[in-house]
Amino acid sequence: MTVDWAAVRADFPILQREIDGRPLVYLDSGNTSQKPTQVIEAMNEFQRTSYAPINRSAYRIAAEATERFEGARSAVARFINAPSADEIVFTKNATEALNLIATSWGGANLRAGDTVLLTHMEHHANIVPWHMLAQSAGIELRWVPLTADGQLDVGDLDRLLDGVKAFSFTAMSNVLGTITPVAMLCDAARRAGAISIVDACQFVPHNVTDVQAWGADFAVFSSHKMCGPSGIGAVWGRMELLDAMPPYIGGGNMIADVRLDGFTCAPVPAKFEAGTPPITEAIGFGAAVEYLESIGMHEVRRHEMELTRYALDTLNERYGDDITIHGPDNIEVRGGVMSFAFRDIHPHDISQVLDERNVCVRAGHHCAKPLMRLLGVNATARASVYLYNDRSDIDELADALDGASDIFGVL
Amino acid sequence: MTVDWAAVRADFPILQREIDGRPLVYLDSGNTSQKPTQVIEAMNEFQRTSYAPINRSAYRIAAEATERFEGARSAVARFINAPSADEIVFTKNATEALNLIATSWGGANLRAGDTVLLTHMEHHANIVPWHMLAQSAGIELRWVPLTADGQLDVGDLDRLLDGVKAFSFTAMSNVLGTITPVAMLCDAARRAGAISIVDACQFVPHNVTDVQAWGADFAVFSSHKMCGPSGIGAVWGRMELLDAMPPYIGGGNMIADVRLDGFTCAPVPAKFEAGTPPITEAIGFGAAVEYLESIGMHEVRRHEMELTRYALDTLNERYGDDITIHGPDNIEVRGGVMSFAFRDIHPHDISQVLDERNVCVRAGHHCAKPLMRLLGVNATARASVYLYNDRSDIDELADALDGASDIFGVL
Amino acid sequence: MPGLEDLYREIILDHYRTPRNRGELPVPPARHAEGHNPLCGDEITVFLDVQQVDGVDVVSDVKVSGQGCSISQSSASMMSQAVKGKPVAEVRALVRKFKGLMSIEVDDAGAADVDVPLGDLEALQGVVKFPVRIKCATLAWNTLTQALDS
Amino acid sequence: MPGLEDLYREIILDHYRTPRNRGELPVPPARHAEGHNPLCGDEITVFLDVQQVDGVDVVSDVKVSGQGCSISQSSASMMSQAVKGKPVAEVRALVRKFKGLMSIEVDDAGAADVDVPLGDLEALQGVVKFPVRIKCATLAWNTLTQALDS
Ligand SMILES: Cc1ncc(COP(=O)(O)O)c(C=O)c1O
Ligand SMILES: Cc1ncc(COP(=O)(O)O)c(C=O)c1O
Repeated sequence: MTVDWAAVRADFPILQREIDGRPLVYLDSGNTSQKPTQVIEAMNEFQRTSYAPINRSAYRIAAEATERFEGARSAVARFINAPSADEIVFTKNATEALNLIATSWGGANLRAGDTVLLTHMEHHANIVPWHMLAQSAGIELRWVPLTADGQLDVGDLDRLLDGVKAFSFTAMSNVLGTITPVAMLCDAARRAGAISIVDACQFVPHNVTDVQAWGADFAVFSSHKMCGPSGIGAVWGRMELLDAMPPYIGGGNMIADVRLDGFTCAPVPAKFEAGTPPITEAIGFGAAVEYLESIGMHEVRRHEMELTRYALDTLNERYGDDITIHGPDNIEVRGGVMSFAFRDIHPHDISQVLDERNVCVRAGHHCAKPLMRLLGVNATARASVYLYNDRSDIDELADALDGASDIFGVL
Repeated sequence: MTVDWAAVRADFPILQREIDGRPLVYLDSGNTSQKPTQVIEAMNEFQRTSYAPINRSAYRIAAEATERFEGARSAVARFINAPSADEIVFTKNATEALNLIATSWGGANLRAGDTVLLTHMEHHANIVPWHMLAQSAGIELRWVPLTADGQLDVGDLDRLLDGVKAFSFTAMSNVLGTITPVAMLCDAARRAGAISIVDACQFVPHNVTDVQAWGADFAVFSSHKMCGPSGIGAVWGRMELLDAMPPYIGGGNMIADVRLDGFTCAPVPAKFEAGTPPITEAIGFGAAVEYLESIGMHEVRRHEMELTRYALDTLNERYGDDITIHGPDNIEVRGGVMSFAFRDIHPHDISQVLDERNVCVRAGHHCAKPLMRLLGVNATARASVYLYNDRSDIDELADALDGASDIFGVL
Repeated sequence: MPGLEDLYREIILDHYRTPRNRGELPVPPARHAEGHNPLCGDEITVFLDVQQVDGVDVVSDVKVSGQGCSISQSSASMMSQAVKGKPVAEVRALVRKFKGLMSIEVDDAGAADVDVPLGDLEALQGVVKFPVRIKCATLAWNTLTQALDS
Repeated sequence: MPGLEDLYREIILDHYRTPRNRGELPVPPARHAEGHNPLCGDEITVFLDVQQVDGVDVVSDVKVSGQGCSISQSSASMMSQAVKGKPVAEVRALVRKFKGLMSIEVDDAGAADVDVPLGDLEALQGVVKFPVRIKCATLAWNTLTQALDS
């Protein structure tokens, strides 16, 4: 199958927007992605004709809305090859998803002195919840180090995993672009008697995901990074684990019964979905998954590999020693996230100058301060691509960097 | 000012939908409200032309989106007369808002044996988080009883408040419609040395709200019940309290710094808004608040009082002893939520029969099982009105109830 | 849209108005289980006396208590009629058969075809057209299974 | 749209390239405070020597360390120049005045009009047209205030 990538690009209305007569060059999808008409319209139409409460009311429009909401859950489950839709818990974002796991699974299964293994390339969302558990429950953290080219250094993994109860790691770094060997890591964790938690936020939007092939215990991701709306994310977890976990947020929908002196929980996934869920957002999330499936995730990945190769080559050829692109050069083990340092110019200034030509890149610590310290920087500039980008975006980026040289060249 | 209520009704596209040739009679706004074109279009337009990350990126479309996001926060603050927009924390719904308060404020300020006062008319969202705190921290719960007509029985309030650390109560019951004397309750709490937490979920959408006039410490509400999108709610809290509270969910955006061995928090409200927030939903929430302001909350309340009076009279006159409408009859102290029992017919069957004529009412325990037990029922049918309803909706409800008599009349 | 007459068949209303086998059994010797339908607040308790007859476990008595809507109550009443006096194995087959009638996937696919007569229960077929009510119809049956397993 | 030349004035780039008063002071006797800009990861530390001269508290020395973008670094450099040797009361007035320049509301409204010359700092005026960068420009000033209050 060949995909008409120009048609894909045309699905995203914002990319037709011009500012000061120039088109938008959106290279910040690692932060949050744009939305195709198919998703925007699904939400629009739903709110205009079909919005209704979920799970609680018996009349038809409520039953229909519930069916569509649960249909979205099934679509999301299918997208990551989860064994059952009931193993998908909707959260507000991936951050809540990781907190849910740390608080509920961690709170029930970890005691003072127990160890959780993380890596040096984790996002704050996969660090701070564990720090909070360290404060409240006295758990200890260990860290998998990195190789010089920004991959996980797994040479000592078995020793690091020794005595560990949970190994929580990213499937793809939001700073380095590194894709980690998830199945191998899950396997090592299992052999060590630890559960594995995969932060798949950066991976799921860009790759074929198969949580069963991974052999993982939990995985989390966010709709807004994968063409879906903000306001919704997901935990996938093995039913056996979810079933045994205490609730996280308490309230309506997550209960079987409430008395003055206590309560009992509803079955998974309701147990973890207290209160009115993100209804319209679930419809949008489902539409996003269907949109991506209609293109094919193998194709998306191939497109991004091609574009990433082009970007690495273009920038390196054009700027040589003036540019340092972090992370591995081998696109087999990296996604389309490119953090770079350019001529000692502060990333914030780079972003400002690029913005003059509508080139949108993120400048900052990317919610990965421990990794920034390891790289010896306060911040990087980061360009990240998605299915709607093409070579012209990379060329614009490269051209716009010249503007930064013009202003700051004599540093 | 006189409002053109027919024009208001026309703002809601779903109310133009017909099923089997009959219009929708939506009487389930106490559950979740419909959305006007103004809100749907604001979200649509935002996603088509302006969607961008919040707080993290420096380029223009991100700066613009951030400004609009913060503008929504200001609009919400203004709507409830909060002293500062920084005192508004966006959550995923009111349930998360109450959990945030119970976990963060309660976790830091309550010890085993400390008492929290609730009422017999609370929603599960204002019960279960406290039960969870009872389990984890050993706090105790006390309950304000109700009068025969479904108001809070405050005769013994000072004694009930004796030694209490927090008083968490609804401003309006989602079952009985009862509006509680919030300012008086906050005052009594303060005199007893307790903080007051107002579950304003059912109140804010329908009334002029002034948290400062209330003298409350916290208030929570949900966008989806007030013409806004699902997926977003809010905590308002006094800065002094929010400032002293530990974080709730950990991750990006809520930190000032993260190291391998710990983290420090960002200032309020960021401290409580970990991860990518509900961006499009905040835009919609802001639009909803502006929509309601454009009509005027005094007018909305007047319209609903008039409609509620009409509904109570119509149903009572038509069905006499065959119908029991719970809650106070005096519309000065009740909103447009009407739970009723009809001729011993099970609420679920009532809802089913009403649905035959597209009359949408909720049947169930309304996430208020303790109150159901007090009323001596498992469930009620509940009709609830909002600004887009009119007398024809009430007439349809009354007519449709005849259908239930036809089928179940000989019980 | 399916009409209400598909749902509220006369035989269903009859079981609703005059439920069979209502009440409780002393526990023990009887076993029992409670079921909730969080949607509508319905609660049901199923009491079972299981006795060995000629080396076979038989549901010698069954009683149902609790409150609910017409569908859950009539389904419970019909269920009690259908299982009383039946061998446990046959009761389990009937549960699978009934779930098949409700379009619910049963673990071992073939089971739904087992030749157990549904009798009055056929009247509940119309419920399938009202998916929200399927949970009402199956409440008693799930609770029955729980009681059997307990 | 405002052009980059409004932001990156020559004098700003000059302070960025050759920052004044860079370094640290021994603490104590000096006091210091750290500031973060979570948006861009910038970190700044301001060191202050405050001494009594003729019964008046005077900022006798100031040093700035840390990393940051052109705007935060040049603002810090200009700030250090502007406050060095000034009485604390005047420094506080200057902070208010500078925040006024950045369109930030100051608690006592009149304060922004206090007659303190801004000098080179006027060059930062262009930052107001780039609201995201206001936090960069004010970082050093907020940190200065923290150090004064400490
Ligand atoms: C690797 C990784 N993990 C977690 C997150 C947090 O996701 P969210 O902000 O949607 O909660 C992100 C995105 O910011 C990320 O890139
Ligand atoms: C009084 C009351 N409190 C809390 C809630 C919970 O709100 P949400 O479902 O939006 O979290 C509701 C609505 O269901 C309610 O009516």
